[in-house]
Amino acid sequence: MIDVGESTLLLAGAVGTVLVSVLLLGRAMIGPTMQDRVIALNVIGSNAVIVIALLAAAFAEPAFLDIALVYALLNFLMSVAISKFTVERGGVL
Amino acid sequence: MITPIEAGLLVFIVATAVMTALLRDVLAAIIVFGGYSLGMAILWIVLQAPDVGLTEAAVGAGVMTVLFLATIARTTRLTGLEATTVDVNLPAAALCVVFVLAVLTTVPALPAVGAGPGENPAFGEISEYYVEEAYDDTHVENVVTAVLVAYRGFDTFGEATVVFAAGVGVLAVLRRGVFE
Amino acid sequence: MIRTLAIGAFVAAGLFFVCVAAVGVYRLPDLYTRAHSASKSDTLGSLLSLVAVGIAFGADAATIKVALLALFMLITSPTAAHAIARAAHDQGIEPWQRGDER
Amino acid sequence: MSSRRPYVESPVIMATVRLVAPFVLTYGIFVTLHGASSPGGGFQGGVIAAAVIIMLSFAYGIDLTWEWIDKRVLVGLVGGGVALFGAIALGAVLFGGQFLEVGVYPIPEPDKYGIELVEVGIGMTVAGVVTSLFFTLARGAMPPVGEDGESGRDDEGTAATDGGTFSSEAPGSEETGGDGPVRDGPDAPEGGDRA
Repeated sequence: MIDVGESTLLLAGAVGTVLVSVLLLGRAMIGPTMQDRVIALNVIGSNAVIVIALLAAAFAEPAFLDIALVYALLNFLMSVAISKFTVERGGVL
Repeated sequence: MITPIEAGLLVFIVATAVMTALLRDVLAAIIVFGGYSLGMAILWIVLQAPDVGLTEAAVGAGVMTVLFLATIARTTRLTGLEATTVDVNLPAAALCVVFVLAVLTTVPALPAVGAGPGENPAFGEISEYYVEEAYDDTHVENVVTAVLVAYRGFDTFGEATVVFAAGVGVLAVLRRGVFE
Repeated sequence: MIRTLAIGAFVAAGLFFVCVAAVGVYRLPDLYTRAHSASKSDTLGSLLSLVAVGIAFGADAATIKVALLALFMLITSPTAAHAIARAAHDQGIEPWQRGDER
Repeated sequence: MSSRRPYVESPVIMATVRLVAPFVLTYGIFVTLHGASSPGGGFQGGVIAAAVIIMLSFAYGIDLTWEWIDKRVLVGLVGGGVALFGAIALGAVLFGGQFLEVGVYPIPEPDKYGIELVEVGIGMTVAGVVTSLFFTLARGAMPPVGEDGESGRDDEGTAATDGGTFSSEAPGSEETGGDGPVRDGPDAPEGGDRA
Protein backbone atom coordinates (compact mmCIF):
# COMPACT_ATOMS: atom_id res chain seq x y z
CA MET A 1 0.00 0.00 0.00
CA ILE A 2 2.84 2.36 0.84
CA ASP A 3 5.73 1.69 -1.50
CA VAL A 4 9.41 2.14 -0.85
CA GLY A 5 9.72 5.55 -2.50
CA GLU A 6 6.86 7.02 -0.51
CA SER A 7 8.24 5.50 2.66
CA THR A 8 11.62 7.08 1.96
CA LEU A 9 9.99 10.46 1.38
CA LEU A 10 8.09 10.26 4.66
CA LEU A 11 11.22 9.15 6.51
CA ALA A 12 13.15 12.04 5.01
CA GLY A 13 10.49 14.42 6.28
CA ALA A 14 10.78 12.86 9.73
CA VAL A 15 14.56 13.22 9.73
CA GLY A 16 14.30 16.86 8.69
CA THR A 17 11.79 17.56 11.44
CA VAL A 18 14.05 15.95 14.04
CA LEU A 19 16.97 18.08 12.87
CA VAL A 20 14.81 21.20 13.16
CA SER A 21 13.99 20.15 16.72
CA VAL A 22 17.69 19.96 17.51
CA LEU A 23 18.01 23.55 16.28
CA LEU A 24 15.16 24.59 18.56
CA LEU A 25 17.04 23.24 21.57
CA GLY A 26 19.34 26.22 21.20
CA ARG A 27 16.44 28.53 22.01
CA ALA A 28 15.51 26.33 24.95
CA MET A 29 19.06 26.68 26.18
CA ILE A 30 19.59 30.44 25.86
CA GLY A 31 16.14 31.53 26.93
CA PRO A 32 16.35 34.34 27.95
CA THR A 33 12.96 34.17 29.69
CA MET A 34 11.29 31.01 30.86
CA GLN A 35 8.43 31.53 28.41
CA ASP A 36 10.90 31.39 25.53
CA ARG A 37 11.88 27.94 26.68
CA VAL A 38 8.25 26.88 26.87
CA ILE A 39 7.70 28.11 23.31
CA ALA A 40 10.67 26.09 22.14
CA LEU A 41 9.34 23.05 23.97
CA ASN A 42 5.89 23.55 22.47
CA VAL A 43 7.31 23.62 18.96
CA ILE A 44 9.47 20.59 19.72
CA GLY A 45 6.34 18.80 20.94
CA SER A 46 4.43 19.64 17.76
CA ASN A 47 7.40 18.40 15.79
CA ALA A 48 7.35 15.18 17.78
CA VAL A 49 3.71 14.66 16.82
CA ILE A 50 4.61 15.22 13.16
CA VAL A 51 7.56 12.84 13.37
CA ILE A 52 5.46 10.10 14.93
CA ALA A 53 2.70 10.53 12.34
CA LEU A 54 5.25 10.44 9.51
CA LEU A 55 6.88 7.36 11.00
CA ALA A 56 3.48 5.68 11.31
CA ALA A 57 2.95 6.22 7.59
CA ALA A 58 6.52 5.26 6.68
CA PHE A 59 6.34 1.97 8.61
CA ALA A 60 2.69 1.46 7.57
CA GLU A 61 1.74 1.01 11.23
CA PRO A 62 -1.58 2.79 11.91
CA ALA A 63 -1.25 1.89 15.59
CA PHE A 64 1.53 4.46 15.96
CA LEU A 65 -1.02 7.18 15.28
CA ASP A 66 -2.47 6.47 18.73
CA ILE A 67 0.81 7.58 20.23
CA ALA A 68 0.82 10.74 18.13
CA LEU A 69 -2.65 11.52 19.45
CA VAL A 70 -1.55 11.00 23.06
CA TYR A 71 1.40 13.19 22.33
CA ALA A 72 -0.68 16.04 20.95
CA LEU A 73 -2.73 15.95 24.14
CA LEU A 74 0.18 15.82 26.53
CA ASN A 75 2.10 18.48 24.67
CA PHE A 76 -0.85 20.78 25.16
CA LEU A 77 -1.06 19.85 28.83
CA MET A 78 2.66 20.39 29.29
CA SER A 79 2.62 23.83 27.64
CA VAL A 80 -0.40 25.03 29.62
CA ALA A 81 0.98 23.66 32.88
CA ILE A 82 4.44 25.14 32.54
CA SER A 83 3.20 28.48 31.25
CA LYS A 84 0.79 28.80 34.13
CA PHE A 85 3.58 27.83 36.44
CA THR A 86 5.84 30.57 35.11
CA VAL A 87 3.42 33.17 36.49
CA GLU A 88 5.03 34.00 39.83
CA ARG A 89 6.81 30.69 39.69
CA GLY A 90 3.92 28.61 40.90
CA GLY A 91 2.34 31.29 43.02
CA VAL A 92 -0.99 30.95 41.26
CA LEU A 93 -0.79 27.27 40.47
CA MET B 1 23.60 0.07 10.96
CA ILE B 2 22.40 3.32 12.39
CA THR B 3 19.81 5.10 10.28
CA PRO B 4 19.68 8.91 9.84
CA ILE B 5 16.58 9.24 12.00
CA GLU B 6 18.18 7.28 14.82
CA ALA B 7 21.28 9.43 14.55
CA GLY B 8 19.25 12.63 14.70
CA LEU B 9 17.24 11.40 17.65
CA LEU B 10 20.33 10.31 19.53
CA VAL B 11 21.88 13.75 19.05
CA PHE B 12 18.64 15.31 20.29
CA ILE B 13 18.41 13.03 23.33
CA VAL B 14 22.04 13.46 24.36
CA ALA B 15 21.77 17.23 23.92
CA THR B 16 18.66 17.43 26.10
CA ALA B 17 20.20 15.16 28.72
CA VAL B 18 23.34 17.29 28.94
CA MET B 19 21.27 20.47 29.04
CA THR B 20 19.11 19.09 31.84
CA ALA B 21 22.23 18.52 33.86
CA LEU B 22 23.78 21.89 33.03
CA LEU B 23 20.89 24.33 33.28
CA ARG B 24 20.98 26.17 36.54
CA ASP B 25 17.33 27.06 36.91
CA VAL B 26 15.29 24.06 38.05
CA LEU B 27 12.27 25.09 35.98
CA ALA B 28 14.41 25.33 32.83
CA ALA B 29 15.81 21.89 33.58
CA ILE B 30 12.27 20.52 33.88
CA ILE B 31 11.29 22.09 30.56
CA VAL B 32 14.28 20.58 28.80
CA PHE B 33 13.63 17.26 30.51
CA GLY B 34 10.19 17.30 28.90
CA GLY B 35 12.00 17.56 25.57
CA TYR B 36 14.12 14.58 26.56
CA SER B 37 10.99 12.50 27.11
CA LEU B 38 9.64 13.56 23.73
CA GLY B 39 12.81 12.43 21.99
CA MET B 40 12.95 9.20 23.95
CA ALA B 41 9.38 8.26 23.01
CA ILE B 42 10.10 8.81 19.31
CA LEU B 43 13.17 6.62 19.65
CA TRP B 44 11.06 3.82 21.15
CA ILE B 45 8.74 4.10 18.18
CA VAL B 46 11.64 3.94 15.73
CA LEU B 47 12.76 0.80 17.56
CA GLN B 48 9.25 -0.67 17.02
CA ALA B 49 8.25 -0.64 20.68
CA PRO B 50 5.00 1.34 20.59
CA ASP B 51 3.85 0.22 24.04
CA VAL B 52 6.97 1.57 25.68
CA GLY B 53 6.70 4.71 23.54
CA LEU B 54 3.13 5.26 24.64
CA THR B 55 4.13 4.86 28.29
CA GLU B 56 7.01 7.28 27.87
CA ALA B 57 4.68 9.74 26.16
CA ALA B 58 1.98 9.47 28.79
CA VAL B 59 4.14 9.37 31.89
CA GLY B 60 7.45 10.97 30.99
CA ALA B 61 6.21 13.92 29.00
CA GLY B 62 2.91 14.76 30.65
CA VAL B 63 2.38 13.57 34.18
CA MET B 64 6.02 13.57 35.26
CA THR B 65 6.44 17.21 34.21
CA VAL B 66 3.29 18.22 36.05
CA LEU B 67 4.32 16.37 39.21
CA PHE B 68 7.77 17.96 39.04
CA LEU B 69 6.14 21.38 38.72
CA ALA B 70 3.87 20.71 41.67
CA THR B 71 6.88 19.62 43.67
CA ILE B 72 9.11 22.58 42.93
CA ALA B 73 6.23 24.95 43.59
CA ARG B 74 6.55 23.87 47.22
CA THR B 75 10.22 24.63 47.40
CA THR B 76 12.08 27.89 47.33
CA ARG B 77 14.47 28.53 44.51
CA LEU B 78 17.11 30.99 43.64
CA THR B 79 15.73 33.50 41.19
CA GLY B 80 17.50 36.13 39.15
CA LEU B 81 20.50 33.95 38.57
CA GLU B 82 23.28 35.54 36.61
CA ALA B 83 24.54 32.48 34.81
CA THR B 84 22.33 30.20 32.74
CA THR B 85 24.36 27.09 33.35
CA VAL B 86 26.08 25.66 36.35
CA ASP B 87 29.82 25.71 36.66
CA VAL B 88 31.25 22.43 35.54
CA ASN B 89 33.96 20.83 37.59
CA LEU B 90 36.26 19.98 34.68
CA PRO B 91 38.34 17.22 36.29
CA ALA B 92 35.17 15.49 37.48
CA ALA B 93 33.59 15.85 34.04
CA ALA B 94 36.71 14.42 32.42
CA LEU B 95 36.61 11.49 34.83
CA CYS B 96 32.95 10.87 33.92
CA VAL B 97 33.77 10.94 30.20
CA VAL B 98 36.62 8.47 30.71
CA PHE B 99 34.34 6.20 32.70
CA VAL B 100 31.62 6.33 30.05
CA LEU B 101 34.13 5.58 27.31
CA ALA B 102 35.43 2.64 29.31
CA VAL B 103 31.93 1.26 29.69
CA LEU B 104 31.24 1.85 26.00
CA THR B 105 34.12 -0.45 25.06
CA THR B 106 32.02 -3.35 26.33
CA VAL B 107 29.27 -2.63 23.79
CA PRO B 108 30.83 -4.65 20.93
CA ALA B 109 30.73 -7.68 23.20
CA LEU B 110 26.93 -7.56 23.22
CA PRO B 111 25.09 -9.69 20.67
CA ALA B 112 23.95 -7.80 17.60
CA VAL B 113 20.34 -6.69 17.34
CA GLY B 114 18.43 -9.28 15.35
CA ALA B 115 21.01 -12.02 15.87
CA GLY B 116 19.52 -15.48 15.70
CA PRO B 117 18.50 -17.57 18.67
CA GLY B 118 21.42 -19.13 20.45
CA GLU B 119 23.66 -16.15 19.85
CA ASN B 120 21.45 -13.61 21.53
CA PRO B 121 19.88 -14.52 24.84
CA ALA B 122 17.21 -11.85 24.40
CA PHE B 123 15.91 -13.51 21.24
CA GLY B 124 15.89 -17.08 22.47
CA GLU B 125 13.29 -19.80 22.35
CA ILE B 126 11.11 -18.13 24.93
CA SER B 127 10.70 -14.95 22.88
CA GLU B 128 9.97 -17.04 19.80
CA TYR B 129 7.34 -18.93 21.76
CA TYR B 130 5.62 -15.73 22.89
CA VAL B 131 5.56 -14.25 19.42
CA GLU B 132 4.23 -17.39 17.81
CA GLU B 133 1.86 -18.82 20.38
CA ALA B 134 0.51 -15.76 22.17
CA TYR B 135 -2.54 -15.39 19.97
CA ASP B 136 -3.50 -19.06 20.16
CA ASP B 137 -3.03 -19.13 23.90
CA THR B 138 -4.80 -15.92 24.84
CA HIS B 139 -6.69 -14.58 21.78
CA VAL B 140 -5.00 -11.22 22.29
CA GLU B 141 -3.36 -9.56 19.30
CA ASN B 142 -0.94 -7.40 21.23
CA VAL B 143 1.84 -9.69 22.40
CA VAL B 144 3.00 -7.20 25.02
CA THR B 145 -0.41 -7.23 26.70
CA ALA B 146 -0.56 -11.03 26.44
CA VAL B 147 2.81 -11.37 28.15
CA LEU B 148 2.00 -8.77 30.78
CA VAL B 149 -1.41 -9.98 31.82
CA ALA B 150 -1.62 -13.63 30.76
CA TYR B 151 1.84 -15.12 30.98
CA ARG B 152 3.06 -12.93 33.79
CA GLY B 153 -0.18 -12.25 35.56
CA PHE B 154 1.31 -12.71 39.01
CA ASP B 155 3.96 -10.15 38.25
CA THR B 156 1.40 -7.64 37.00
CA PHE B 157 -0.82 -8.27 40.00
CA GLY B 158 2.18 -7.50 42.16
CA GLU B 159 2.80 -4.32 40.19
CA ALA B 160 -0.77 -3.16 40.59
CA THR B 161 -0.47 -3.80 44.30
CA VAL B 162 2.78 -1.86 44.41
CA VAL B 163 1.15 1.12 42.68
CA PHE B 164 -1.70 0.91 45.15
CA ALA B 165 0.61 0.61 48.14
CA ALA B 166 2.87 3.40 46.93
CA GLY B 167 -0.12 5.65 46.38
CA VAL B 168 -1.53 4.92 49.80
CA GLY B 169 1.86 5.40 51.39
CA VAL B 170 2.52 8.74 49.73
CA LEU B 171 -0.97 9.96 50.50
CA ALA B 172 -0.58 8.95 54.11
CA VAL B 173 2.66 10.90 54.39
CA LEU B 174 1.72 13.97 52.38
CA ARG B 175 -1.97 14.18 53.14
CA ARG B 176 -1.92 17.05 55.61
CA GLY B 177 -5.62 17.65 55.52
CA VAL B 178 -6.11 17.23 51.80
CA PHE B 179 -8.47 14.28 52.07
CA GLU B 180 -11.03 15.74 54.38
CA MET C 1 2.82 8.06 -9.18
CA ILE C 2 0.69 11.12 -8.65
CA ARG C 3 0.21 9.95 -5.09
CA THR C 4 3.94 9.78 -4.54
CA LEU C 5 4.37 13.26 -5.97
CA ALA C 6 1.58 14.58 -3.75
CA ILE C 7 3.11 13.01 -0.67
CA GLY C 8 6.49 14.45 -1.57
CA ALA C 9 5.02 17.90 -2.13
CA PHE C 10 3.09 17.93 1.14
CA VAL C 11 6.02 16.59 3.15
CA ALA C 12 8.28 19.22 1.61
CA ALA C 13 5.76 22.00 2.26
CA GLY C 14 5.26 20.81 5.83
CA LEU C 15 8.98 20.64 6.43
CA PHE C 16 9.37 24.12 4.97
CA PHE C 17 6.87 25.63 7.38
CA VAL C 18 8.33 23.73 10.30
CA CYS C 19 11.70 25.19 9.34
CA VAL C 20 10.15 28.64 9.13
CA ALA C 21 8.74 28.19 12.63
CA ALA C 22 12.12 27.07 13.97
CA VAL C 23 13.99 29.93 12.33
CA GLY C 24 11.36 32.32 13.67
CA VAL C 25 11.69 30.97 17.19
CA TYR C 26 15.43 31.26 16.86
CA ARG C 27 15.80 34.65 15.22
CA LEU C 28 12.87 36.87 16.16
CA PRO C 29 13.62 39.54 18.74
CA ASP C 30 11.22 38.88 21.59
CA LEU C 31 8.91 36.37 23.16
CA TYR C 32 5.67 37.53 21.58
CA THR C 33 7.00 37.44 18.04
CA ARG C 34 8.45 34.04 18.75
CA ALA C 35 5.10 32.80 20.03
CA HIS C 36 3.50 34.12 16.87
CA SER C 37 5.97 32.22 14.72
CA ALA C 38 5.61 29.09 16.83
CA SER C 39 1.84 28.99 16.74
CA LYS C 40 1.08 29.94 13.16
CA SER C 41 3.87 28.43 11.08
CA ASP C 42 4.17 25.33 13.15
CA THR C 43 0.44 24.59 13.05
CA LEU C 44 0.41 25.02 9.28
CA GLY C 45 3.50 22.86 8.92
CA SER C 46 2.04 20.09 11.04
CA LEU C 47 -1.25 20.20 9.17
CA LEU C 48 0.53 19.90 5.81
CA SER C 49 2.61 16.99 7.09
CA LEU C 50 -0.53 15.31 8.39
CA VAL C 51 -2.14 15.72 4.97
CA ALA C 52 0.84 13.84 3.54
CA VAL C 53 0.33 11.10 6.13
CA GLY C 54 -3.36 10.94 5.28
CA ILE C 55 -2.61 10.58 1.57
CA ALA C 56 -0.09 7.86 2.35
CA PHE C 57 -2.63 5.84 4.30
CA GLY C 58 -5.26 6.36 1.61
CA ALA C 59 -8.83 5.30 2.18
CA ASP C 60 -8.35 3.56 5.48
CA ALA C 61 -9.55 3.71 9.06
CA ALA C 62 -6.19 5.24 9.92
CA THR C 63 -7.04 8.30 7.85
CA ILE C 64 -9.86 9.09 10.27
CA LYS C 65 -7.31 9.07 13.06
CA VAL C 66 -5.11 11.39 11.05
CA ALA C 67 -8.05 13.76 10.56
CA LEU C 68 -8.76 13.66 14.30
CA LEU C 69 -5.13 14.34 15.00
CA ALA C 70 -5.14 17.31 12.62
CA LEU C 71 -8.27 18.71 14.25
CA PHE C 72 -6.73 18.24 17.67
CA MET C 73 -3.53 20.02 16.65
CA LEU C 74 -5.55 22.81 15.11
CA ILE C 75 -7.34 23.39 18.42
CA THR C 76 -4.59 22.84 20.94
CA SER C 77 -1.53 24.37 19.29
CA PRO C 78 -2.78 27.98 19.20
CA THR C 79 -4.23 27.58 22.68
CA ALA C 80 -0.86 26.54 24.02
CA ALA C 81 0.75 29.58 22.39
CA HIS C 82 -1.98 31.75 23.89
CA ALA C 83 -1.30 30.30 27.34
CA ILE C 84 2.39 31.06 27.04
CA ALA C 85 1.93 34.60 25.76
CA ARG C 86 -0.70 35.28 28.39
CA ALA C 87 1.56 34.07 31.16
CA ALA C 88 4.33 36.28 29.81
CA HIS C 89 2.03 39.28 29.70
CA ASP C 90 0.87 38.59 33.23
CA GLN C 91 4.48 38.51 34.30
CA GLY C 92 4.86 42.00 32.90
CA ILE C 93 7.25 41.20 30.08
CA GLU C 94 7.22 44.13 27.68
CA PRO C 95 7.00 43.59 23.93
CA TRP C 96 10.06 44.42 21.89
CA GLN C 97 9.89 47.73 20.04
CA ARG C 98 11.74 49.08 17.08
CA GLY C 99 15.08 50.34 18.19
CA ASP C 100 15.28 48.14 21.25
CA GLU C 101 18.22 45.94 21.70
CA ARG C 102 17.62 42.39 20.56
CA MET D 1 4.77 43.27 42.06
CA SER D 2 1.90 43.19 44.48
CA SER D 3 0.17 46.12 42.82
CA ARG D 4 -0.79 44.08 39.77
CA ARG D 5 -4.27 42.74 39.34
CA PRO D 6 -4.88 39.20 40.51
CA TYR D 7 -4.34 36.40 38.07
CA VAL D 8 -7.53 35.50 36.25
CA GLU D 9 -7.94 32.17 34.55
CA SER D 10 -7.91 32.42 30.80
CA PRO D 11 -11.30 31.95 29.13
CA VAL D 12 -9.59 30.71 25.98
CA ILE D 13 -7.91 27.86 27.81
CA MET D 14 -11.13 27.06 29.65
CA ALA D 15 -13.08 26.86 26.39
CA THR D 16 -10.45 24.68 24.73
CA VAL D 17 -10.22 22.34 27.69
CA ARG D 18 -13.98 22.08 27.84
CA LEU D 19 -13.95 21.09 24.19
CA VAL D 20 -11.07 18.67 24.43
CA ALA D 21 -11.58 17.01 27.82
CA PRO D 22 -14.49 14.67 26.93
CA PHE D 23 -12.64 13.51 23.86
CA VAL D 24 -9.49 12.81 25.83
CA LEU D 25 -11.32 10.94 28.56
CA THR D 26 -12.98 8.79 25.90
CA TYR D 27 -9.59 8.22 24.38
CA GLY D 28 -8.11 7.18 27.71
CA ILE D 29 -10.88 4.63 28.16
CA PHE D 30 -10.32 3.50 24.57
CA VAL D 31 -6.62 2.95 25.22
CA THR D 32 -7.44 1.00 28.38
CA LEU D 33 -9.95 -1.24 26.66
CA HIS D 34 -7.99 -1.74 23.47
CA GLY D 35 -4.78 -2.78 25.15
CA ALA D 36 -5.46 -6.24 23.78
CA SER D 37 -5.42 -5.29 20.13
CA SER D 38 -3.33 -2.11 19.86
CA PRO D 39 -0.53 -0.46 21.82
CA GLY D 40 -1.60 0.65 25.24
CA GLY D 41 -3.26 -0.88 28.21
CA GLY D 42 -4.39 -0.13 31.67
CA PHE D 43 -1.34 1.79 32.75
CA GLN D 44 -1.26 4.19 29.79
CA GLY D 45 -5.03 4.56 29.69
CA GLY D 46 -5.15 5.33 33.39
CA VAL D 47 -2.50 7.99 33.02
CA ILE D 48 -4.37 9.60 30.12
CA ALA D 49 -7.60 9.63 32.11
CA ALA D 50 -5.77 11.24 35.01
CA ALA D 51 -4.32 13.79 32.58
CA VAL D 52 -7.87 14.96 31.91
CA ILE D 53 -8.32 15.87 35.55
CA ILE D 54 -4.92 17.56 35.62
CA MET D 55 -5.85 19.52 32.49
CA LEU D 56 -9.11 20.64 34.06
CA SER D 57 -7.36 21.78 37.18
CA PHE D 58 -4.87 23.84 35.20
CA ALA D 59 -7.67 25.49 33.26
CA TYR D 60 -10.13 26.12 36.07
CA GLY D 61 -7.90 26.29 39.09
CA ILE D 62 -6.76 23.46 41.27
CA ASP D 63 -8.92 24.24 44.27
CA LEU D 64 -12.12 24.47 42.23
CA THR D 65 -11.40 21.16 40.54
CA TRP D 66 -10.60 19.57 43.87
CA GLU D 67 -13.92 20.71 45.27
CA TRP D 68 -15.71 19.43 42.22
CA ILE D 69 -14.21 15.94 42.50
CA ASP D 70 -16.00 13.46 44.68
CA LYS D 71 -13.25 12.18 46.95
CA ARG D 72 -15.08 8.89 47.49
CA VAL D 73 -14.85 8.20 43.76
CA LEU D 74 -11.12 8.78 43.92
CA VAL D 75 -10.63 6.45 46.86
CA GLY D 76 -12.97 3.98 45.22
CA LEU D 77 -10.91 4.03 42.03
CA VAL D 78 -7.65 3.39 43.85
CA GLY D 79 -8.99 0.59 45.98
CA GLY D 80 -11.53 -0.73 43.50
CA GLY D 81 -8.97 -1.27 40.76
CA VAL D 82 -6.82 -3.54 42.87
CA ALA D 83 -9.94 -5.21 44.25
CA LEU D 84 -11.23 -5.85 40.72
CA PHE D 85 -7.92 -7.37 39.69
CA GLY D 86 -7.89 -9.55 42.80
CA ALA D 87 -11.52 -10.54 42.33
CA ILE D 88 -10.91 -11.64 38.75
CA ALA D 89 -7.85 -13.57 39.82
CA LEU D 90 -9.66 -15.28 42.69
CA GLY D 91 -12.87 -15.76 40.72
CA ALA D 92 -11.00 -18.09 38.43
CA VAL D 93 -10.45 -20.39 41.40
CA LEU D 94 -14.20 -20.37 41.97
CA PHE D 95 -14.79 -21.68 38.46
CA GLY D 96 -12.35 -24.50 38.94
CA GLY D 97 -9.23 -22.93 37.49
CA GLN D 98 -6.10 -21.68 39.15
CA PHE D 99 -5.37 -18.24 40.51
CA LEU D 100 -5.38 -15.78 37.58
CA GLU D 101 -6.40 -18.45 35.06
CA VAL D 102 -8.99 -16.25 33.38
CA GLY D 103 -9.67 -18.81 30.65
CA VAL D 104 -12.13 -20.73 32.81
CA TYR D 105 -14.87 -18.11 32.99
CA PRO D 106 -18.09 -19.22 31.27
CA ILE D 107 -18.21 -16.28 28.84
CA PRO D 108 -17.32 -16.11 25.14
CA GLU D 109 -13.59 -15.60 24.62
CA PRO D 110 -12.84 -15.65 28.34
CA ASP D 111 -9.11 -15.11 27.85
CA LYS D 112 -9.53 -11.89 25.95
CA TYR D 113 -12.26 -10.36 28.08
CA GLY D 114 -10.65 -11.52 31.29
CA ILE D 115 -7.47 -9.75 30.27
CA GLU D 116 -9.40 -6.62 29.35
CA LEU D 117 -11.10 -6.58 32.75
CA VAL D 118 -7.72 -6.89 34.40
CA GLU D 119 -6.57 -3.91 32.32
CA VAL D 120 -9.57 -1.95 33.49
CA GLY D 121 -8.60 -2.71 37.07
CA ILE D 122 -5.05 -1.53 36.50
CA GLY D 123 -6.32 1.58 34.74
CA MET D 124 -8.62 2.47 37.64
CA THR D 125 -5.83 2.16 40.17
CA VAL D 126 -3.35 4.15 38.12
CA ALA D 127 -5.84 6.91 37.33
CA GLY D 128 -6.80 7.22 40.99
CA VAL D 129 -3.24 7.21 42.27
CA VAL D 130 -1.96 9.73 39.72
CA THR D 131 -4.86 12.10 40.36
CA SER D 132 -4.47 11.87 44.13
CA LEU D 133 -0.71 12.33 43.88
CA PHE D 134 -1.15 15.41 41.74
CA PHE D 135 -3.58 17.02 44.15
CA THR D 136 -1.63 16.14 47.25
CA LEU D 137 1.47 17.66 45.74
CA ALA D 138 -0.16 20.66 44.08
CA ARG D 139 -2.52 21.74 46.83
CA GLY D 140 0.45 22.26 49.03
CA ALA D 141 1.77 24.57 46.31
CA MET D 142 0.95 27.76 48.07
CA PRO D 143 3.01 30.92 48.01
CA PRO D 144 5.96 30.84 50.34
CA VAL D 145 4.76 31.82 53.79
CA GLY D 146 6.29 34.32 56.13
CA GLU D 147 8.70 33.57 58.87
CA ASP D 148 6.02 33.62 61.56
CA GLY D 149 5.42 29.93 61.15
CA GLU D 150 1.86 30.50 60.00
CA SER D 151 0.79 28.62 56.94
CA GLY D 152 -0.89 30.43 54.09
CA ARG D 153 -4.05 28.43 54.52
CA ASP D 154 -7.40 29.50 55.67
CA ASP D 155 -10.66 27.82 56.52
CA GLU D 156 -13.11 29.85 54.54
CA GLY D 157 -13.74 28.30 51.18
CA THR D 158 -12.09 29.10 47.91
CA ALA D 159 -11.50 32.69 47.07
CA ALA D 160 -13.96 34.22 44.65
CA THR D 161 -15.72 31.12 43.52
CA ASP D 162 -19.33 31.95 44.17
CA GLY D 163 -19.45 34.92 41.84
CA GLY D 164 -18.78 32.69 38.88
CA THR D 165 -15.41 34.22 38.14
CA PHE D 166 -12.40 32.05 38.29
CA SER D 167 -9.61 33.93 39.88
CA SER D 168 -6.76 32.97 42.05
CA GLU D 169 -5.56 35.25 44.73
CA ALA D 170 -2.83 37.67 43.89
CA PRO D 171 0.53 36.31 44.79
CA GLY D 172 1.27 39.48 46.70
CA SER D 173 0.20 37.71 49.84
CA GLU D 174 3.49 35.92 49.95
CA GLU D 175 4.88 38.69 52.07
CA THR D 176 1.88 38.99 54.32
CA GLY D 177 1.91 35.46 55.60
CA GLY D 178 -1.35 33.92 56.58
CA ASP D 179 -3.95 36.64 56.36
CA GLY D 180 -5.32 36.25 52.85
CA PRO D 181 -7.66 33.49 51.74
CA VAL D 182 -4.99 32.21 49.42
CA ARG D 183 -5.93 28.59 49.51
CA ASP D 184 -8.87 26.99 51.12
CA GLY D 185 -8.62 23.85 53.12
CA PRO D 186 -8.53 23.21 56.79
CA ASP D 187 -5.80 24.52 58.96
CA ALA D 188 -2.93 22.16 59.03
CA PRO D 189 -1.64 22.57 62.56
CA GLU D 190 1.81 21.46 61.62
CA GLY D 191 1.65 23.23 58.27
CA GLY D 192 4.14 25.84 59.31
CA ASP D 193 7.10 23.59 59.22
CA ARG D 194 6.74 23.33 55.49
CA ALA D 195 7.87 26.87 54.99
